[in-house]
Amino acid sequence: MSGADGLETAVEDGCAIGLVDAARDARGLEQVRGLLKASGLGLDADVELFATARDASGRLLACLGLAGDVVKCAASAPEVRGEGVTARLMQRILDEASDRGRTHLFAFTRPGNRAILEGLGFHALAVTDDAVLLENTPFGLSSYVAGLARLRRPGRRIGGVVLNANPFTLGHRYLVERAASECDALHVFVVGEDASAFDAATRLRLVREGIAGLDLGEQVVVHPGSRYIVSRATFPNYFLAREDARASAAAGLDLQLFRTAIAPALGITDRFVGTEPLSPVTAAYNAEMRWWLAEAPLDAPPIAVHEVARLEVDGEAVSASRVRQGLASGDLDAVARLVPGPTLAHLRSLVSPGHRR
Amino acid sequence: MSGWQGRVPTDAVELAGLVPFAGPAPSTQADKDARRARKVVGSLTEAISRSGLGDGDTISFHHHFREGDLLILQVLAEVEALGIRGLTLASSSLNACHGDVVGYIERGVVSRIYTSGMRGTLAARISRGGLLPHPVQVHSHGGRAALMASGELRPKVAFLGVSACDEFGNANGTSGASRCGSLGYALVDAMFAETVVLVTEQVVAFPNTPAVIRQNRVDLIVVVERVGDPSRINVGATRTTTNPRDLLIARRATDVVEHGGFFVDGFSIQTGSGGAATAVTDYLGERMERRGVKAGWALGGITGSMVALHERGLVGRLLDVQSFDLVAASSLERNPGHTIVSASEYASPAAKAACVDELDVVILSALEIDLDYNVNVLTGSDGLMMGASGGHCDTAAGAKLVVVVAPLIRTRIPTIVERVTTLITPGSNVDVLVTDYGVCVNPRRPAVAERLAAAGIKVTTIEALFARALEICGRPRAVETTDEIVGVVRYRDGSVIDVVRAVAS
Amino acid sequence: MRIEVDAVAGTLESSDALVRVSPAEELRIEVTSTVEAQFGAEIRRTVAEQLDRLGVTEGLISVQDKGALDFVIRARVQGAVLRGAQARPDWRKL
Amino acid sequence: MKAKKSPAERPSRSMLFVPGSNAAWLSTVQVYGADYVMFDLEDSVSVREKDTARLLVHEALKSPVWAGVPVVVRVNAINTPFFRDDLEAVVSAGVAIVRLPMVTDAQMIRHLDAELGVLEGKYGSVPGTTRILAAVESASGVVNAVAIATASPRMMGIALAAYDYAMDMHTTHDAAADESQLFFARCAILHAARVAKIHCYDVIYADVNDTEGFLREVAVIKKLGFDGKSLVNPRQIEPLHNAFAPTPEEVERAHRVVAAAAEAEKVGMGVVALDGKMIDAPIIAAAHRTIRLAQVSGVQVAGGVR
Repeated sequence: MSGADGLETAVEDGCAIGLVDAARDARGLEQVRGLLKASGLGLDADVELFATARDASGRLLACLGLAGDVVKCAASAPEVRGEGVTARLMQRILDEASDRGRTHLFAFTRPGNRAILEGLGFHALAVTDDAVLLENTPFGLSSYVAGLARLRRPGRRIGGVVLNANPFTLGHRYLVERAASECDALHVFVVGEDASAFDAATRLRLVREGIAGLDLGEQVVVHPGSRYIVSRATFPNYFLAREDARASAAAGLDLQLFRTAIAPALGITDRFVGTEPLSPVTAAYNAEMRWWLAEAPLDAPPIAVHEVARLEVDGEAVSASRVRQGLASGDLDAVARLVPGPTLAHLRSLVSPGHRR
Repeated sequence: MSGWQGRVPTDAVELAGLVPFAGPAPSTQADKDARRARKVVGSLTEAISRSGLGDGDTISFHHHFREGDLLILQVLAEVEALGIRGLTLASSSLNACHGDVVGYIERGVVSRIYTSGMRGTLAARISRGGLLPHPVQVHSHGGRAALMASGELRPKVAFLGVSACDEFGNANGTSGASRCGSLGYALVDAMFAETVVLVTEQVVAFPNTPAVIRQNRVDLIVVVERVGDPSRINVGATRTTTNPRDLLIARRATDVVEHGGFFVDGFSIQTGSGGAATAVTDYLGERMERRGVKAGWALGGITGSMVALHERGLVGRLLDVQSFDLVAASSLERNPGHTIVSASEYASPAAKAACVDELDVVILSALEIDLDYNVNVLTGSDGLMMGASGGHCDTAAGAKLVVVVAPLIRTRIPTIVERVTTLITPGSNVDVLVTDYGVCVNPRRPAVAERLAAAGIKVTTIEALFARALEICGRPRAVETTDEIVGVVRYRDGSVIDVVRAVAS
Repeated sequence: MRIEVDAVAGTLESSDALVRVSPAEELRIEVTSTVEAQFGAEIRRTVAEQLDRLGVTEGLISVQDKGALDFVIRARVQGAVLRGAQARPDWRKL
Repeated sequence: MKAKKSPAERPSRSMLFVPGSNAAWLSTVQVYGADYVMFDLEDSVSVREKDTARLLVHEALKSPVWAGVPVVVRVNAINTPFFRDDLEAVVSAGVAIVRLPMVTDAQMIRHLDAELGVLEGKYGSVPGTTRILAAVESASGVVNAVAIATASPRMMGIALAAYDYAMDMHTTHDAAADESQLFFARCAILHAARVAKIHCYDVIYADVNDTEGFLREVAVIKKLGFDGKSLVNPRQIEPLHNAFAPTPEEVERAHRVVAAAAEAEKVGMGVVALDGKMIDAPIIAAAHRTIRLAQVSGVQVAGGVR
């Protein structure tokens, strides 16, 4: 028997669960924007779909968004507060996510919703005044941290650096060199999100090859990126095209995770970051880093923060965006002075794959 | 000499010990503002100061607004601001909306509580222990009136929230914007409190008749913006149900009422609160029409569905101690057959006469019931307080047929247990248990069992239902408690029938 | 039976349970339940026994129970494990 | 092995559909007093849940919650990839009745019959005790109804399913509208059921809130002689059972017929007479059916239910 045979799965609280595809349902998306606005929330551009609850007349009562593997943008009209509707919205989101091959999910919401989400199988990772980050497994962070601990290096002073390295430049190498020189060992994390010009695997390879040239050997460990460090879950603003000078980078969750989970696993005592002339979001990130890593009263040892002055070439700070601009304008000679060998070789392969000029 | 002097032979022996007339007292009534200012004060703070409330005193409230109450927290804020501490809070009941009372306990403003029940964060926090210096005294509605009559519970100040009253203090709960209907519980406070403060949203012209709380009991009147949100009166306990399980239970309970032996012209009934209990009222109307039987009167928490039966001429009188929804509240105003009874007249064992003693049939719910038919409506099987004694033990003591309705299982938690976590109503008062898995009759009432069997109603035993529940759910672990007593359950005669111990975290 | 991939079975609705499994070198079981006080121990016993019958000795097993009866918990553990191991059920041994 | 009552003894007015993927319904629905509960693995279960629903139904059948309650499981159609696994899941759990959808001819029943025999052997069920309920949903199914109904000793019932039948007949099925387009199909499967002496179940009535429409349809199928109807919500059980309950007068008369027959047998009279009219075997059989129906419907007869 095919087709709807009218089997009615009783909807106790009277509202029907539906879906709004952000890319194709403009009208539905507008309704969601209105509901979010009524709860004082914005509609993040990266949300692919919304699970929605509507009453018999079709009026939107509640919504829950999915952006990649992050559940966010939750809002509900006052009369449907409570776990009943949220459970069914979350169930629909879990189904849609598993259809897209994603079972390990994060949730990013206001601290007030923490209890409801913990009732839906989520576990809190970090909390700030205006946001809480959770994941839908009790083992996610603990397994990742256990894996990191196996790469622990001995030493009193252990450094940490997080690079997007898009691509890896002489500036990054200088930062790594300076950091390594001040520590017994250095852990370099390469951002894992594939949201940059160069994909994560390429960026990781160029960082490894670039650092190999410094023959620091076992003293430097290069880690691939993860969901727990500068990812769409822990630091969404970094990936949203919001380059306006934000008052705060809202990086509290990411930095809190670094200090309370990642650093203790590797014994990291110091964090190194380049001063940031160009990107306001990263500059705001550095400012918050001092508060969350060194000063904030958390039950994890504080981490010293060192801002290393940018390497300069031709009187100008070396930065990945400068390299990308040079690449875009085809000026490989200018680029060659800014990047180490392996990166240059990769860039050349991009510009004229067949024949070398 | 002016007209009245020189008439009284002061030395006459017949007048020994009497005081001669010394002229008319100066009238305070002449000045309209003075007359108005006699009782009406400008703020809650002023009312509290003028009431003479001091450390260690008792303040009392009514819970007619249920989840919509806004008064208790307003008063506690002012009391704290005045630095008064160590109070006994005696509200007729406490609800989930009173979660912030926890803070007032922690800061020493409240150190003792008398209530009929509690739920939500306040109840959970108290159930975990280590908060209150004295255990909560949990009484029934009738029991509260008896405690006041005995003097154990004698509020220094009663703060009674009403939607409107006149400047003498006449209030009725059916006038003004935030109508809550009956004021049955408030009447007891107005009767026994040393000082009665009416907290109203509106002062209307004198006389505000019909007056339920009357001018002679009111000392002070203060106007505030809001005392309660009537739209939240029927949140939770009394929503009529469409859940097929509750409808199945309600239909079976109606069969029991019809064939239990008391379904005769003029019978009296109380259907209580809870999804299945209110649905019984609707089914009962059909049976009464089909069998041509009319009820003489209905008692208790009155619901819209009971008002409907009254208006269809199927129920003669409605005696209302508490209106469970706004339909009942407005019916009080327009139906002369629908009148208010005080909590004392409703169910107090100390009253000269209590309606429950005249009651034929009562439908009650249960969180737990054990193999001796003892009922618990206060604590969940996880040990947390989440209900209320209410009129349960009062009506069970008085009524001739006591029918408890409950689902056998609530998401894997069996309602039938070997021994109730907390005893509210003794099994000897309970006659029939109706569940979605079957009906069973207390062995002490063979006559009822025979009547049901004769009417073709399948009757099983509570042990069989208990076994079926365990077969389906598995055996739940008993709640682990510490030695700390956090609650004392007072039976309706004031005696201690059980204690509630803190839940081991 | 070895868990090869992350897998989920069940729902968050009342009277159901959501079970999630992931591959790992050791066996860790984590249960949260709305009826923890009354049935927490029994649920853990059911989960452990069901994993044993399925021959699962390694994996990260998390159960989010919403008052599900025993047979539901069994079925949801089986569902997650079989999906995680990408295997077919042996109806005799479940 | 659970003793399986023969269909004749069980009242079979209501068959309540329950989605096999809904844990809450599978945990609670046995209280509503439907004559049969049908766990569905077919249309109410999404493709994503086919494997987990199968496991849920298997464990439900083995659990004490459903011990002793007659359960039907609707498996997926023969030509689907789910059929074999569904069958094995339920036979290994001791299911009483398998409902097969999309049946078009007797060959499908013989194929299912053989498969059940193999599985009963493999899992130690008493051979032949797993019964079959065939759902007919197409023109060919309706036309082959008698062959289908008599295709196996396992057959206990035949049912009509409206939506797919209507589509196959290039018409639509609107529950509330007049039912003439189903008339032929209903009569066809009804006759097949009577020929095969098995039960006959009518289509579902999808709009749970439309009680009048439901009762109108129930009156039609009762008049035609159907034994029962598939239901989609517990709220439909009682109206259906009330509609099928015999009136007190019918029950009264049935008792007198049975008494007269017993009396005649005692004195060895071949012909039974009541109020001057001859009473033959079908009338006596009908009287027994009425009495059995009265007992389960709780119909009051003077002096209580006998």
